[in-house]
Amino acid sequence: MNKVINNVTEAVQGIEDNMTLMLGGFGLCGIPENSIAELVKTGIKGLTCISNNAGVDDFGLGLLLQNKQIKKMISSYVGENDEFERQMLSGELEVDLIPQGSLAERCRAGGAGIPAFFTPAGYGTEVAEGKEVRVFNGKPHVLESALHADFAIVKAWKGDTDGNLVFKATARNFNPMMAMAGKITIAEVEELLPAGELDPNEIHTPGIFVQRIFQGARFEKRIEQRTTRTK
Amino acid sequence: MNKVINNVTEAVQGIEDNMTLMLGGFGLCGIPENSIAELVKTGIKGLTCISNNAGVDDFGLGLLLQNKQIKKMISSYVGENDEFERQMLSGELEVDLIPQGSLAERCRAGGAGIPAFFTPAGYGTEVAEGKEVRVFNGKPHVLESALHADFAIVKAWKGDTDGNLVFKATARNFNPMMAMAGKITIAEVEELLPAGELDPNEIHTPGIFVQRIFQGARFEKRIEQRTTRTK
Amino acid sequence: MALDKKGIAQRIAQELRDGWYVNLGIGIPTLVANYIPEGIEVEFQSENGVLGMGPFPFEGEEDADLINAGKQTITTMKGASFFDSATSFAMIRGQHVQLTVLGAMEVSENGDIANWKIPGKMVKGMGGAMDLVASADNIIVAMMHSNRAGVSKLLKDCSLPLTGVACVKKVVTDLAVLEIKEGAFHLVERAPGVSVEEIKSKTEGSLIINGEVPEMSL
Amino acid sequence: MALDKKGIAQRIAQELRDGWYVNLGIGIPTLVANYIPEGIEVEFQSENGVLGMGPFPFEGEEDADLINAGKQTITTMKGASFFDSATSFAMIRGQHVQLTVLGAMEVSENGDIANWKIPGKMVKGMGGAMDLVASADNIIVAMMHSNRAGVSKLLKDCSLPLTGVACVKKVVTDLAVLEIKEGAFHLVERAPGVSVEEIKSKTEGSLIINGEVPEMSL
Repeated sequence: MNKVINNVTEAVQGIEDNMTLMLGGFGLCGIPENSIAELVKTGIKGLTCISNNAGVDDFGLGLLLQNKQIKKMISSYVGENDEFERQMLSGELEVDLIPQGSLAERCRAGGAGIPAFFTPAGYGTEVAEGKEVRVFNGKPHVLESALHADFAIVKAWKGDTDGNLVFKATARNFNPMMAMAGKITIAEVEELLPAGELDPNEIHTPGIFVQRIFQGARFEKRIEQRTTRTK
Repeated sequence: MNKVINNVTEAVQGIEDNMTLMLGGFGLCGIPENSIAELVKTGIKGLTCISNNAGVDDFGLGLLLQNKQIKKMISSYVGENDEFERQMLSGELEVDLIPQGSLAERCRAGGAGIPAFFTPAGYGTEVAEGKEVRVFNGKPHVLESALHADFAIVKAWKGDTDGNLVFKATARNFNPMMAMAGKITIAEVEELLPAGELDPNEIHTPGIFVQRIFQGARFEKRIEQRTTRTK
Repeated sequence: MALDKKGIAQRIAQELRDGWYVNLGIGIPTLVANYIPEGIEVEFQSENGVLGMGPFPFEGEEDADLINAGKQTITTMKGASFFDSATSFAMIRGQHVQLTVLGAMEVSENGDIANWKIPGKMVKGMGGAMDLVASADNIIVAMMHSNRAGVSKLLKDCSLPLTGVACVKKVVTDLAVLEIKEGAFHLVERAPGVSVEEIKSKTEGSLIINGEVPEMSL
Repeated sequence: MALDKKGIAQRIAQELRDGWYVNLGIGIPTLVANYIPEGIEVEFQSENGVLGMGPFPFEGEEDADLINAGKQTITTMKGASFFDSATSFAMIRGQHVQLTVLGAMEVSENGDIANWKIPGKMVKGMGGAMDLVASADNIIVAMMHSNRAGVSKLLKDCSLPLTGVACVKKVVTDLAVLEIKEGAFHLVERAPGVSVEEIKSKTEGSLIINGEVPEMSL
């Protein structure tokens, strides 16, 4: 079941104006940076981007924002990005802020054929406005719906030709659920291996969730908050 | 965060008559056989057992059935067990049969703080009787609720002293979700390692879901349907 | 001549398309794996938690930790992966599996299926069948046209407790290939040497026959 | 004398119990990890997908793939594990984490908390805070008693958009430890040298004082 494509240009083929994309990553950790750079080149616009964060001004999704390619962001936290704040406050950019756990679960639900579920998160806040509330075990819960995307773009550490993925450390984050929820899922990996090289016990995302895979040409893997201690 | 207990006798301590247990495994694959054998010894009765299957007449949960320790089974498939069928048809045993995917998701929901979710499985069948039905995207879905247990008993291949677990092949099955859903989760493992020996990237069940861990004295790992081909 | 079980499996195998993930039920459906057409690559999912299922192991190489949903010892192919039951049904419910083949006791003309319970007699449970039929877009039922007592299994309405409603799109029996649409069985192909008359007489539900019905080519 | 941020963290650390899994928010809560009492073992969860978080790495050993929820480079302890965001919030929502410590802009006398948005001014988003406060049984807020303008942050009602409703059980500020129950702040301890009068004057919400209020011992 070979899912390998030649390069990042082929990877983003079929992505069109006004589509909905999911993009993995938490902050700048585990983001599909090759594909994002390619999307900037294409100039595709009017995008709805589902991603936990919006990058920083000059990296990650911030690049698409600078280029005014994004119409709407669905995220849980969008600090650390001045251009984002400017576009949002001026009304150029639509923003749907949702709790991080609900975002993760809504992506998983989309991939898992669960159209809606109840969660306590957001009850009594503006997040719950217009949503059904129901009490379970004496505690109010909000009905949240599944999220879907035309394309999901994820980044993995290792992948094989069948589309199986393994993530490294906290670069896993939203990538596995988004891989499940894309109509077409694109995976860029640091290392692409022949099928059979990954231990079947250790695969985080089975290849069934991935339609296209390629080895990224270059990973900058920028660090957002470099914190250290001295010996 | 040492979760290690000395032996199977300590493992099942606190399990009392009329409690609800979850037991991992699919058929006889990946079942906590040491703990089940110990439960037989204790004679604890009136148990509600949530388990995909009910073992065979002389192994797995079948042993607890023979001993009349089970009041109610919540399962998806209970063939391959004559004593089970006898007890059920005579009315000695309550049985709640639910679709396998709903069973898995209801256990996960219990562990994940999701009190209820919608699934298409079972719509229009007796499984949906008395349950709320709602249409999403033109398709009817049934509202299913989370499952919880006083104790979850799971079986893993490797575990460490912090309670982290790794499963082997298809012996994983229901074990990870049940580990999440037990008020107290007991893990019996084939190999118990010091914390730090398992690769943090390769842990299937993080130790936070496990309260007690021990190395099983002996694993028979019986095969239910031995199918082979000839060279 | 009516097909045997192998023939049914062989005919269903012609429905496979390159790149599909496929879930095969117990019984006749399992045999489909033996007839994958030349030049086509498919991967088999088993709902107990494996993708990339291979053939049975050689004697002495059975692994108690590696079984399929029928609890049979199996092997895996290159590129296989293991996962928990929740993830497995996420694949199924989320429609990532392109084809489900399963057996049935009864199928009705509107696509209802019954295959898990005979009240008071057989109560083994539905296993993953209810999830599979409620989720899959593409379900093929593999079964004999009539039961052992000679009664049609293609009915106006199912008499047994349902597994799923209006979900079966295609049925392959020992006598015919039938598509289900607009509340009727549409006869698409006949088994070699089987007459339209015979199929008609053995189909209780509405049967639509449009012009010449070709024989299967196996 | 009012506590500094380290002092608040130090006092909160006294609330830790052996064997607890703990989620620490950004800011003052992060500092709690520096004051784990002797003989107590706790494990830190960060909602971006790690259990068993350790201290910052030594210079030159930073790994871009290993960060905490504040996006800071971190290390892990023995027995750590990594997981995806859905599993991470399963831990939180499923109440497997025994203690959550987080900052706030406002807390009300019935335990409401506001810490994610100042309309028209600051709109960074709630991140995981709404899940954390809606899920945890045991939430401690770490914050200054008053804001920079000198206005009390312990209020009758929050004026800012809420993060969660009736969820905060305990607040530790630079001046005091307060429990929230029955719609009021109950003064439990004073910071060393801080008078009950000062706390009273700086608390807008209902404040209950029962007898002698002991000083914190740090």
